[in-house]
Amino acid sequence: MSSESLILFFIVAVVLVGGALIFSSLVPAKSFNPAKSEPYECGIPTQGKTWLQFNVGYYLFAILFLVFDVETVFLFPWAVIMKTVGMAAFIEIMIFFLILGLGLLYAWKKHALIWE
Amino acid sequence: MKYEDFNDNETLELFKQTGGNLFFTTVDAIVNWGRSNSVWPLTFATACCGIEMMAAGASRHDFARFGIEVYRASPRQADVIVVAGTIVNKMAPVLKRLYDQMPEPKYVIAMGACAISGGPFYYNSYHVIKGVENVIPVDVYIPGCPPRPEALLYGVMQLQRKIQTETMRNPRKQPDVFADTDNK
Amino acid sequence: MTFNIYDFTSFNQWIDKTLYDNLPSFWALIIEMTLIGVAFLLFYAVIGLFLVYAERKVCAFIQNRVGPNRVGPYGIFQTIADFIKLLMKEIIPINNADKFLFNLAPFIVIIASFMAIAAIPFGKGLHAIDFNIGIFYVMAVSSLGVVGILLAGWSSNNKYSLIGAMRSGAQIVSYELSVGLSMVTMVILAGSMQLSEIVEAQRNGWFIFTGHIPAFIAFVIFLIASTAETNRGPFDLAEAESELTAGFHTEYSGIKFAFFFLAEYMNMFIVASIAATIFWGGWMPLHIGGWVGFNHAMDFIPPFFWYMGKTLIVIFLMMWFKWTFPRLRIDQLLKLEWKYLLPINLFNIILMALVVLMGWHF
Amino acid sequence: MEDIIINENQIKQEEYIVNMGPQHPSTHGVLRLKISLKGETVEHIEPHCGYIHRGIEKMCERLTYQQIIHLTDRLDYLSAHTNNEAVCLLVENALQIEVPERVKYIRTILDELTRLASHQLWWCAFGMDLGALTTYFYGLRDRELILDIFEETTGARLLQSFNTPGGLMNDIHPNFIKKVKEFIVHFRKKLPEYDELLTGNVILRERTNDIGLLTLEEAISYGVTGPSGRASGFACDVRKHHPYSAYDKVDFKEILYTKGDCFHRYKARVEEMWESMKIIEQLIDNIPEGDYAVKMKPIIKLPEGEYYQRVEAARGEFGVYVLSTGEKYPYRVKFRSPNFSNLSAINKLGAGHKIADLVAIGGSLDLVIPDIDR
Amino acid sequence: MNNEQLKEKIYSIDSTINIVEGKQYLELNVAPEDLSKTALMLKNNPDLSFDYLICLTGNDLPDAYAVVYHLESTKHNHVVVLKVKAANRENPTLDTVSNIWITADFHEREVYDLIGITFNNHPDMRRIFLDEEDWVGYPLRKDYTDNNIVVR
Amino acid sequence: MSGNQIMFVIFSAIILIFSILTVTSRRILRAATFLLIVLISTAAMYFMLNYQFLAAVQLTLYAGGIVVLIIFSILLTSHIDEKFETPALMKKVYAAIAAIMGAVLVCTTLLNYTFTQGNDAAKDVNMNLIGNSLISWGEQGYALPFELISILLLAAMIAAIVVAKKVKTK
Amino acid sequence: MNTGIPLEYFLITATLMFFVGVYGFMTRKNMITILMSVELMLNAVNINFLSFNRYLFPGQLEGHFFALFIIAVAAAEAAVAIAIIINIYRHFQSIDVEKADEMKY
Amino acid sequence: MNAILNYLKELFGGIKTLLTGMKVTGYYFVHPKEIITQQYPENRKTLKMFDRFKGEVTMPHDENNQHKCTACGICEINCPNGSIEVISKQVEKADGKTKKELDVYIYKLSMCTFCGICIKVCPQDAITFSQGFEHAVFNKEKLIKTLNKPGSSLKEKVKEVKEVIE
Ligand code: SF4
Ligand code: SF4
Ligand code: SF4
Repeated sequence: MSSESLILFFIVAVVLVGGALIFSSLVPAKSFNPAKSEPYECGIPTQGKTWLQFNVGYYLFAILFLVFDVETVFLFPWAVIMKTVGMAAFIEIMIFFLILGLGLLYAWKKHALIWE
Repeated sequence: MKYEDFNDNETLELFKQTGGNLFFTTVDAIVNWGRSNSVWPLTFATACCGIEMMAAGASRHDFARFGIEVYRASPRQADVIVVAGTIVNKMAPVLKRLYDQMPEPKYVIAMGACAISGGPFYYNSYHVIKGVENVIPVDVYIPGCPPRPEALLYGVMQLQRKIQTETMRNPRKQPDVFADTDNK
Repeated sequence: MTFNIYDFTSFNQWIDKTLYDNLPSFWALIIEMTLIGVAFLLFYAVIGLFLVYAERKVCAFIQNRVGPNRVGPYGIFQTIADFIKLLMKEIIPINNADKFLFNLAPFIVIIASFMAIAAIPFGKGLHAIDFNIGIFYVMAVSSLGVVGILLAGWSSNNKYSLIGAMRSGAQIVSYELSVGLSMVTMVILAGSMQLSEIVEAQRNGWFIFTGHIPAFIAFVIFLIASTAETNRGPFDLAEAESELTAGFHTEYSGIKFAFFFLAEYMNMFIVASIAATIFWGGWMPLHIGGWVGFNHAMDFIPPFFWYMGKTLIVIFLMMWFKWTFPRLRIDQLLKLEWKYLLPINLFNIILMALVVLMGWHF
Repeated sequence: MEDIIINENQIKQEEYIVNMGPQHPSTHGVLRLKISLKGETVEHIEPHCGYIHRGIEKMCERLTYQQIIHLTDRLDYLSAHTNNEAVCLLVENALQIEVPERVKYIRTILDELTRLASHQLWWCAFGMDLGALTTYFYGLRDRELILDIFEETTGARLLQSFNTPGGLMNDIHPNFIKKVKEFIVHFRKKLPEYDELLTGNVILRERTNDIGLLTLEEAISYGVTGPSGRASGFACDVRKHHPYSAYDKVDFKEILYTKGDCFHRYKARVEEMWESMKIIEQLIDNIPEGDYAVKMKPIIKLPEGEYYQRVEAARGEFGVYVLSTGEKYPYRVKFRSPNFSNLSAINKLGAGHKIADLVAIGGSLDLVIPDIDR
Repeated sequence: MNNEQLKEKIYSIDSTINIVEGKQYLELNVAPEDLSKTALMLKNNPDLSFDYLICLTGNDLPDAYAVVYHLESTKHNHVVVLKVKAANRENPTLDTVSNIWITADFHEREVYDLIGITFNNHPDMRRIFLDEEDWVGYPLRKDYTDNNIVVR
Repeated sequence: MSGNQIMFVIFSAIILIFSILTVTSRRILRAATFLLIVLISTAAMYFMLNYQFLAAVQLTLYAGGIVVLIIFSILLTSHIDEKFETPALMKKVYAAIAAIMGAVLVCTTLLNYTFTQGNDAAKDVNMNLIGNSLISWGEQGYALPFELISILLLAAMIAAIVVAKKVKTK
Repeated sequence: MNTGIPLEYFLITATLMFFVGVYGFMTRKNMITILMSVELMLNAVNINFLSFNRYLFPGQLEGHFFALFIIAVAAAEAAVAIAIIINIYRHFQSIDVEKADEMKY
Repeated sequence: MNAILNYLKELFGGIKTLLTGMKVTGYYFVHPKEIITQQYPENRKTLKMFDRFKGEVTMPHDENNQHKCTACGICEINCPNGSIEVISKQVEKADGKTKKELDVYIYKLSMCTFCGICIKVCPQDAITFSQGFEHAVFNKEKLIKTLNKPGSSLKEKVKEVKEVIE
């Protein structure tokens, strides 16, 4: 009962959460006025586009995250067998880390790790 | 607090009649219980009264006992707008807009002389709104300059009483007087 | 073993068996999972509401006040009132917002947290699904929540939302790494990713004790990183009230907002349970070597309470953080992650590997 | 090589404008800051005031001097007592009335209590701006004690209107001295807690160090006074340089820092709380006996001419300018509000920082908006 | 420096300035066209160095619109009052001093807003309190009328 | 139909429908969201094939990593009001023909070919097995690619940083 | 576990998915959407690998590992691709492939 | 090496300051007796305002329903924001003289700023501050109060005293 059950679990969640959403979009009282659906900006009509100007920081971190995420994924199986395999696993992971550490070091030196 | 201990019960009775509690049901009772015990205020304060509102939220008086401590900065999630302070001509459209952007059911508490009538700025002032009910409909008036925190709590209890006279689908009968606002 | 009385495996098997005997397997499964799903959802809601209440009380006590006390005894029905109110609140449609995504976002957030809870062992045999990749599954599923936040921020067509979403996006993904890596550290020690096995492996001592230094470092990192990952103060930049009003959920009203609200608390619950499970032995009672009587006494406390107790302690820690510290700025936040936590974490993994290799752990 | 020349200036960059305020938790009222952003960096801040412009100066032209008092309360409501003392001093100086020593002492004590209360509130708000929500409760908790003292003597918690030309509305309450002493003892224990909770905190330091720098020259030129100015080294304490009431009789230190960043502005205020307590301690035991007011004519008319009176309010130099034509109403009243000048520096302070820093800067300036807008 | 010495000092620099001994401070009356020059002198002369503009007030006097500057020297701790009357009653203008004391930037905007004196060369001459688009008139002028005002 | 089959049908339907939506949606963020749904369903497929580790990897890396990155870049580069114009009809037709032709071709080939079901004992793909394979050399060992991945990641990281930081030196 | 579903079903789903990706690759103009189409194709391939592995060589893990590495490589590829796309965007304020032809760097 | 040392020093120094902060909040968490909350509606019985508390302006009446106000209007003139309206009437006295007497004393609670000037200037001490603060209402009209009770009259004694002085 693992895979299918998970999926069923998911469906139940979707149905119940959706039910609550539909209920509350139908039942409660409503009113309408022109200002209501406009975006909120401290009570002042919004000026210009709702669009963040380009900001390097955000996506650079996202990229770094992705890279390290891959690493984490590969570490998990290794971690499981580390205890049983011992030395060989340790050495391999040291190599792995060494290479990635280089990357981190590079990023550090390039100031990619600080926010612009 | 007992019913008799409150003032202005006459108006409350009036609400009970006009507020449509003809179809007052258990569901309504539950919903009103929920609504009246969870009035989240909008973070909105313009002047001195705001300080007393802050004091009401602080440890000594502790707004939170009523379940009202959740000050929401966004009108989308607020239930009550406590107009704490003077509203001037330039601010009125902003206030109106904030009020408009709140979801139903929404309530307004006019806190302090300024919000009720312009208070100290009623005469001779060229830029002060003479009472917020010219801008948005008000549910409860709390006089004082500034009202003590307890007075605010009392006002909130009055509001709770008012909420309990409402029906679920039709929380507010908006009187026509309030319909047109001339931002004055 | 005294565990037997509190062993839910047999109970689960019993349900399993009755259902499978009487119905075709597929339907049995569906019914079983629906039951479990509904039960979990209820549990989810109750925990969520309870946590909101607990948070209010905790901060009230920290702040020399009493907190909600007028709705029900000690105000315990406060959050229920809140929930009813939010359910009965109007949902505001936003102009120019991408309606589909706008509605989808709370779904993603809440379902991600709901799916993660499925794998958490509340007691022996008391979990919906026991994967052999348990911990990794939790990490994988909870990493989806960030998508919901990003969508919410973008589709609201609001500047604050967008900035808030970007911030919390960058924050969550960054700290997810540290959460993952500190989990890796503990997996090394446990030799398994299955949550039930991890708990079982702590029968003779919780990992935080057996793994001493590296385990402790991992715990601290986990605590910090998971606080950040759940967007809680002092890392609540996304909804930093003083800057961005309400961050990515600025435009959400009524029940949709409640979903975000609930998901935040549930995420907190999930990370706290993971912390309790992998560091504090999950539902394992506290045993001290040699003290037989003491150990027996401990065994009599049901595992579920052990589990909940530990989780609540971790949650309390997180609340304590929130109500003590000022909020970090976004660059400090990222600096903390990338310059402190991540390198320390990598180093810690090697340390842990070394400890395991040399058999220095207990 | 010409096809390589692409610089970012050629690309038309749309200006990204975000409003902070008028309804915004961190502007402490209804200030509106229009912020041009580049990424998350603030390029330019344009403060928009007037969301609580009540025309008090105009109203004063139709009020007698006694009646003006209750409006000055409502300018900077956190230093209400100090503000209406300025008007009273102005009237007294103009009419060359010497108020009894007792009045001077009481006024000074109340001034300092006001300052303490105001700084406590600032501390809560500052902590809250930076996300340390608990400070809000601790600060207000201690402030309630001061408000109790106020209320017992003056009958109001916030806007006391206790000064009147020629003295005070009432004598101090018999409990006053005892309560003030108790408060000082209590607060001397609590103030170190503020430091432990916030001042020492590494996050706060990181967030405030080198943020919003203001040099001495700039501070003077912008007219940034009060603790904010003194954090830049601007010796602008009116109490010290142009003493009024009983300030010439007490010994206190003018807190001066040099760097002028948010942290020093923070420090200056916390230190000022200590100094205020010292001043109160020096005075509280020696309040001379005497009347609480001199007898004034029911209708006060100032001789023709111009008058200016400055006092040190909690946020800086508060001034009243009165142009009198000898009538019972002033011809023109102008309030020099400290916040107005302090606000003018906000673009200088905030440009080039992050939005989050702006909150810290705003908090460290301790703006009270109705005082700006009048 | 007390007022006497200060007076002499200023005379020694510029004898054309009309100095009046006021109620509290020395009052310097200058013609509008001399304003910038005098202000600059007051700021830059090392013996005067009035570097701190305490307060800038616009007045609607019966004969003219006037501006009063309260100046202090942080170095020498003396104060003078600078007074100038705008020449034109219909369309009063004055030179800005915001290039000398930056704080004048906001104060002058306030004066413009409420009294209606325009300052030449001011970097940003807009209303500061009242609504730029909607508001007509200058409320602090004595002849200002408005239907909203309830006179008592 | 057994539960498995139902589920398979559901998920393949979801995959196909949302893949089509992904490539035809005119709003870019919606396309990304549809892609996310496709990826999650794919993960579900993996679950059905009992490759749980891989399913979780799919969720973490694809759904939680790549899609997040894509969404980030969308947030940075496009505006909520933006909609793509529909591609030219001819282009669509050509592309559709090409795709359908390809699909038909491959499908017929697939259906005509009889796969010989492997009959060696199914291995339980548990974590120990994966871990061991990942660090062992030689037959059934993937230590080399494992290390190569680290180099690949290093290269990707450096490349990304170099590219991203380039404009700074204006 | 996988009783009842013939291998072909998986393969056909994967194939269709692949060609939907191809369609997207050909019609889309925005670089990010092109990248998304590529991801679709990679996913289809992964499904193939895994189902082959599961059905035809259940005793081995080649397919599994291949899929694993494909995902890893896809991640690296996406990272670099997005870095490039964003860089292009910063220079030209557009990420339209057709416009990119005119862009000189 | 130095860099690493600094790095560690920074790290642990930072952690220490954080712990100091947590100590403070933790202290209050485990000391519920520090709670200072006054539970307002529950403590209504015991809640007492300070005797100078300015709650609302009232006009005390004695047991004969008599007040001290002579309707001189000084308070009305002195109130800075016009919260008081004294309406007087001419009453024919027994001795044939007409005398000004208080008809209605209107007090607008909604506008009063509690400055206390009216009370200070009143030559008769006819008005005082009461301590009530529970004024919140649903209807604004309820905030405009008439202070003199119906049928009340001027306290004779005061009149006499005044006449003596004159
Ligand atoms: S009512 Fe009084 S205290 Fe309240 S805002 Fe107005 S003036 Fe200030
Ligand atoms: S209350 Fe006093 S001042 Fe007012 S009218 Fe009566 S007697 Fe005169
Ligand atoms: S207290 Fe002040 S405002 Fe109130 S009625 Fe008396 S004079 Fe008027």
